[in-house]
Amino acid sequence: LAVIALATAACGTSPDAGGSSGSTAGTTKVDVGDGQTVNAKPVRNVAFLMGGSVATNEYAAALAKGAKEAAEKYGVDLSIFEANFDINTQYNQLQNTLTSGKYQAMIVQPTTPQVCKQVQQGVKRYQVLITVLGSTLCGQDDSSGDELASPGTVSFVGGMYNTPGQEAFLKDCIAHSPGKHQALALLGPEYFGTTKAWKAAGKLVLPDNPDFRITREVNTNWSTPDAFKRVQDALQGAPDIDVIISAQSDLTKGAVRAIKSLGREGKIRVYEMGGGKDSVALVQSGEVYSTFPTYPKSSAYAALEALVKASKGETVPRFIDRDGNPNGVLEGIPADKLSSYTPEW
Amino acid sequence: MTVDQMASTTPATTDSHASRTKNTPTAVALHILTRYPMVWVALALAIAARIAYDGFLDPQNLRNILSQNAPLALIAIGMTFVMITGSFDLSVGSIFAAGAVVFASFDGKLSADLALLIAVAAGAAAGLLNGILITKVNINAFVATLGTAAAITGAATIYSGQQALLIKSMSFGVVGSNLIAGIPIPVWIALVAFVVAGFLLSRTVYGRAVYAVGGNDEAARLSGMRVGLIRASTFVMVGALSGLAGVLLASQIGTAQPDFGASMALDAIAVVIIGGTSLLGGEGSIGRTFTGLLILAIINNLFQSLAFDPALQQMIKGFIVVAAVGLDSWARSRR
Amino acid sequence: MTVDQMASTTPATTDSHASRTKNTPTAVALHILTRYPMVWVALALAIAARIAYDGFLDPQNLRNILSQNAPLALIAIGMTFVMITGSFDLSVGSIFAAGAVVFASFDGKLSADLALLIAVAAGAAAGLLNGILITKVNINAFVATLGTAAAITGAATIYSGQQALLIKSMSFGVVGSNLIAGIPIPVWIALVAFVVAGFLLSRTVYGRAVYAVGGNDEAARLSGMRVGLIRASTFVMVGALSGLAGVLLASQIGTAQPDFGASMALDAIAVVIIGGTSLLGGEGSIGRTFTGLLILAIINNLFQSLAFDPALQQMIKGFIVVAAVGLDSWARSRR
Amino acid sequence: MGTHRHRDGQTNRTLVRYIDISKTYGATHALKDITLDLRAGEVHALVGENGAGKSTCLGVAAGRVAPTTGTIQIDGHDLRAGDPRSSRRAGVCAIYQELTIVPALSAQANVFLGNTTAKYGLLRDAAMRQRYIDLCHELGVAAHPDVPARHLSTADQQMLEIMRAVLVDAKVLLFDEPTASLAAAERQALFSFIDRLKRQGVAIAFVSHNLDEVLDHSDMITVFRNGNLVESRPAGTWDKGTLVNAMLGTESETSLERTRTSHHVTTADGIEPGPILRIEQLNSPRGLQDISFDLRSGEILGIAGLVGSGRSELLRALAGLDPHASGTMTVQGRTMPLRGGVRRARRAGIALLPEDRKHQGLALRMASAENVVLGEYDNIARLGYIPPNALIRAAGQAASSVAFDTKRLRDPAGDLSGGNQQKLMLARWKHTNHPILLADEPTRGVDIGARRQILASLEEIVATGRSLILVSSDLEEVVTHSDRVLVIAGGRIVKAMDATRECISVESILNIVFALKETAR
Ligand SMILES: Nc1ncnc2c1ncn2[C@@H]1O[C@H](COP(=O)(O)OP(=O)(O)OP(=O)(O)O)[C@@H](O)[C@H]1O
Ligand SMILES: Nc1ncnc2c1ncn2[C@@H]1O[C@H](COP(=O)(O)OP(=O)(O)OP(=O)(O)O)[C@@H](O)[C@H]1O
Ligand SMILES: [Mg+2]
Ligand SMILES: [Mg+2]
Repeated sequence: LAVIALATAACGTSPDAGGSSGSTAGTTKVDVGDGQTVNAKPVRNVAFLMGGSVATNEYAAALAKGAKEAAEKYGVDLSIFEANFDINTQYNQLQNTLTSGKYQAMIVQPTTPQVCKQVQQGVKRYQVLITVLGSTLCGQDDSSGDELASPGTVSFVGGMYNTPGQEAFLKDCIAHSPGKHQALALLGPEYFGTTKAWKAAGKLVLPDNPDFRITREVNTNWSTPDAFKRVQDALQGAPDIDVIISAQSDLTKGAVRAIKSLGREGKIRVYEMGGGKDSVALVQSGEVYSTFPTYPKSSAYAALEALVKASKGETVPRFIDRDGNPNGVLEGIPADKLSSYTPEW
Repeated sequence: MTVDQMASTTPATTDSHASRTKNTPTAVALHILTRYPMVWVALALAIAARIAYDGFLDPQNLRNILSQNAPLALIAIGMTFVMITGSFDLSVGSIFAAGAVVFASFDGKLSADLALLIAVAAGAAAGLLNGILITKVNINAFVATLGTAAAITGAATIYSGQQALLIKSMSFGVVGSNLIAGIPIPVWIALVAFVVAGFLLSRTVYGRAVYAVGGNDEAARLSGMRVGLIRASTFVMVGALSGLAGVLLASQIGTAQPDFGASMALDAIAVVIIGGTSLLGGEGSIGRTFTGLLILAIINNLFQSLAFDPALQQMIKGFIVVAAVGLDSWARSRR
Repeated sequence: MTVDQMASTTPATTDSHASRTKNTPTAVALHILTRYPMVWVALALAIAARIAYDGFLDPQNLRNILSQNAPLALIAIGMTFVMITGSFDLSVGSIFAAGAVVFASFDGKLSADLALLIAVAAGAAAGLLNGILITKVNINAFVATLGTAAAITGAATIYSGQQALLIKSMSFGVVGSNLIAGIPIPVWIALVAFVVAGFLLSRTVYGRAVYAVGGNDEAARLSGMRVGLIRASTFVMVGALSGLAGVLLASQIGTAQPDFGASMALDAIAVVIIGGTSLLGGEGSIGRTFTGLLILAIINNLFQSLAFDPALQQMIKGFIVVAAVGLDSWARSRR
Repeated sequence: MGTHRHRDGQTNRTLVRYIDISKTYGATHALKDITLDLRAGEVHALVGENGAGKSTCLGVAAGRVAPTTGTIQIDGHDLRAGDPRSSRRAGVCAIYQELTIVPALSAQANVFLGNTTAKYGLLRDAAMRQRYIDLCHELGVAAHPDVPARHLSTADQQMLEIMRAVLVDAKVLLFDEPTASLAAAERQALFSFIDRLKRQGVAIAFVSHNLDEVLDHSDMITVFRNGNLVESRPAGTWDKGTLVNAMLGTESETSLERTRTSHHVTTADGIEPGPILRIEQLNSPRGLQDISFDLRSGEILGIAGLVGSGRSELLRALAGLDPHASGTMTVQGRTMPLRGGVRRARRAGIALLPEDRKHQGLALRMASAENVVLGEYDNIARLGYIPPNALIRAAGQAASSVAFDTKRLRDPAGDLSGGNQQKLMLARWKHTNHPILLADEPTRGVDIGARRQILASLEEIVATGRSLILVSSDLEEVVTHSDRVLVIAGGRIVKAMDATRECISVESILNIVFALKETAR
């Protein structure tokens, strides 16, 4: 069987030979940065390569929803591939979707920067349009502005999980915490773009705020139980901590419970980034002081919209800031602002 | 020589008969220490932890250690049974997460007790599936439980309606967080489970049968035991305990997701092996599992309480575990 | 009946001697199919995949399947040796990631060939550590390799300076991506490894010793074999192959991180077991591992190419694997 | 065979010299200050009770056992202790009491284990096959080279081990109870083979509990007792009586004698009750054909036959272990199909003592006491609860009734000498209360004193009204202890003999089976 497979694989035409060489009729030249262009075909099928999984993650579910709405509006077919945070899975999905030739455009939400090279090569070879969502493609989460968009891609949709957003988040936390504080930062794994963006933001903000000290950085695997245990132990080991800054809602849930289990309710102020309905509930109950909103639905919508527009020759911004939500606020939502806030997820 | 005389001779080789020789507390303690080097290791680690970290013996810290590890304890207890029959179960992490999801899904719909029972029953059912696949369909335990793990996680995900389930009602938080006599309920549950399981293994016909099946299943079959049934029952047990562990966690942290238990299976097996129960079956005990759990729990607590570079943490943890087990194997070879 | 007659009668029962009775190609094919039900399963899956997904037999898709699975193939080949000696290795994922990191770290500093060699040597060294812990210090393979896995990942993380390493120079991308005769180099490497390993196992003194050690290590020791050395050598082999696999992946995808191989160990063991090599040792073959790999590869490709609800995907994958192995065990019991 | 042995043919040269060898396992002295020579061209027999230290003594030379103190010299050079590889290199080859077969490997691969014919590391299969077939002819073995060893009978596996030893061009050959699972024909082949090696100047040591064999085939006999070397003298100076006395340290009977008178239970009016077990038309694809017989209560029914005649298969079928068997059995008036499964047979009152203690009988890593009560907890438990000490007490009672040293009840069964392991199996049987017992080779590997004890305890058991089917390769045992004997060949009953009506002798049985073999030719 494998012999057959191999033989056919070997004899098959090289993909470079087929299809999209030259500027044939019906294609549009699209600028993808760094002086490169793509001969874009009219977009009929879009693949959305999602880093997480819709199934276990409401944020991802909101992403899917946004992308579906845009797909309906622009009359394109959308297929969603979920990597479930597994690096290899996303790599393989990318390879399979690229080589299948079925998709003229893709939204990529990288799990980590490791699909960078593959996307850039894929663009050259298959002349597909790509927008990147959330985390940057080539690991430049700690930069800002148009630099967030990698060469080869149409645009980058995000902001909240990159340095600009993290910077705003941290500043907001500090602004609401007058006086001297020792804070614990609850983060994802060391490698994640968000974590790196957070650290970059810290370097920008913290030196100007000597009273606000981050005394603990706790890395987790993004899961609630992990956050629960680690925060419990960390608070035990460092009893002076009075602020927790959580990078994500699943982590917040664990942190809140850990505080409760130690009987420290009310003594530790929790800030978080997320802004989903679970977060709103936690703010409402007073367990979390404020939640910094993110806009998964808008961002996926904007990502797909950018692809369609670019393929029609319209110019789209390289960096679509604030997750593509035009009203995206860069401040946390404490309890008193909840009435005017509608969560996207 | 009479049997009564016998009962007071040379140290025993089976656990169940150990420490019966002289019954003064010091003699028993000494006996345990020389026979079970891992008890030494646990003790040494505790002392090291106390030196490195002032708050280690703080009642609150001890309470944290115990309650954080209660779910793992339950699963490791079940795993001890499975491993004594010479098998193992990689699906416990999935069952654990599924148990949490099932429990949380009834929040506001049923009473917490009923939800707990349903979650435990779901875990037992998953265990039964494993047991049937392994003993009736004769599928290798590794593949069978890896396969059911995937299937169970998938099912739990679909069941959860694709979202993290939040527990809102107070009553659903009781079993995970409330204290009885100053000790969290999960810790009580784990302690009761240790005692019951220890009794079951060493003092009942069922326990002996578990050892016999693991010691030589052909011999057990020839002497008329229902080898399949016994082995399957251990899977049901670990399934039910994993479901219960999931309930405790969900209640503790107030939320449930189908991807909770990723490393649970390997952790549980590691706990059992570090304690000194072998993968070959026919030997082991609940006391050993308890020791193994202590060792891992102390290391984790120490590292997480001190702000320790996670990479270095991981490295050192690996070394400690290997060194501890190496010491155990050395001590055994000297006996 | 005399032995001469005997030698030319009924089909043989051991693998290594199978298919020697009649040597016409069709007879051999038939023989393989009846004796190895997993080959049927792989075939059936391929047909199902073709029906469900038009592009399945597309040359480019086939090339994807092969090159995506080349690293896993290398590790599974090494794991086959380890498992035939009756052991297993949970640290291959960590070694794999460490190999990738080591390779990538020399980007722009050394030649790609040298970097590859260093990464493979690092893998072999890690394997040697496992081998020594298991055969000399006598630590149970589960704990030893789980411990070294943690230690290796920690060390690789520190070595990598806590960041993903990007490969920039073209030369470091060659071994992962270039084609020879239309087939990616990793696929060639995996094929060569399959052939060499198959030959080593079935036709050499070393291979026979591997089987003997796994079949009955006491017997092997008493007949003068260096049981420890042989078992340790299989760990070195799987270590080196895992390092190489890491190099291929890093070169393929252009980046390396110490947390790459999380599920690699379980996947590799699953591949070997699905193929029909047992965890008990003494049996198995490289051909089986190849079949097991095909089965998993086809399922994964199908699911990754169709935009399929991952929860359902996971469930179905679990069921297929369990059903396939169930079929295998049923077919064996009928023989 | 002899062509590739390059030896100076010089005899009486000392090849193996034990110098003050001692071996202790914890508190057990397996060997105490043994000084012993094994000489070229000499067959040296080691005899002694179970646990006397014979296997340990051979193990020291083979490198399996590292002596606690003392040195051992091979051909004048000190041997590296406890390293089988060095021993092999020095020309010592051993066949161990517990078989060292690799079950998953083919018969041929097992024979060439650790000694493959190869060139540049590549196996030379054709050469090995030829050599294997030659050896099979020579030793009268009929095992297909490709069949996995686990499918072979114990006897065939034993022969594979012997072939393995033959293959090595050894200077010293050590056989630990090589004949325990062999029948007359194979024993004969083995001894003529040993004879030939002896003439070629090989030093041979063997352990056997069969004293006739020892007296017939050895040049020197050394007696062990409790780890001590009692006496070492030329074979001619021993006779059975002196040997037994030296072994046991007391005066004792030397041969089995028929002590049984019929034990059939008769009712007051002299009418025999119906059979306790009736087998009708037992057939099995495993090779049993048309087997029908009755077993009466209080009776010992012996089954005699050659190796491979189907005796073990018959017992396994009766115990419910043959899922393909057809036919019916009637136990105490209740009729049931023969393939009802073990549990059904057990409930009906049938218990099996399997022949392969290592794989079917004992959990070697578990304590001896656990092994005695394995699977039989009813009489020590109350509502599933086992009170402290109940287990060890019950095990102790059963074990002492088969002369098992109760001090060792807490040791893992795997640490016991072969004979003592066999006693454990018997103890389990004492511990249970099944009316019908099937004993497959109950005295294999048991010393002469213990054998008598075991056989006596079997008689005691039937005296209480239980019944026994006895399978033994030792025809003498069958003849002296059975009330009736069924002779089996090729899976059929070829003759039923009744000790109360005729005189059964070993010769008469052998005549039947060999006559049958002739006509079959
Ligand atoms: N690995 C071991 N651990 C502990 N004790 C052992 C071990 N091996 C042997 N012994 C003990 O050493 C003594 C001598 O055993 P050995 O096997 O040499 O006896 P043997 O004369 O061969 O008896 P048999 O006729 O029953 O085979 C016995 O008491 C036995 O239980
Ligand atoms: N598991 C098995 N698989 C294949 N063949 C077997 C198996 N068990 C027994 N046999 C074969 O069945 C035949 C009858 O064997 P059985 O064990 O009943 O003989 P026996 O008279 O008891 O001789 P022994 O002295 O070897 O026990 C033998 O030829 C044996 O090789
Ligand atoms: Mg012996
Ligand atoms: Mg037999």
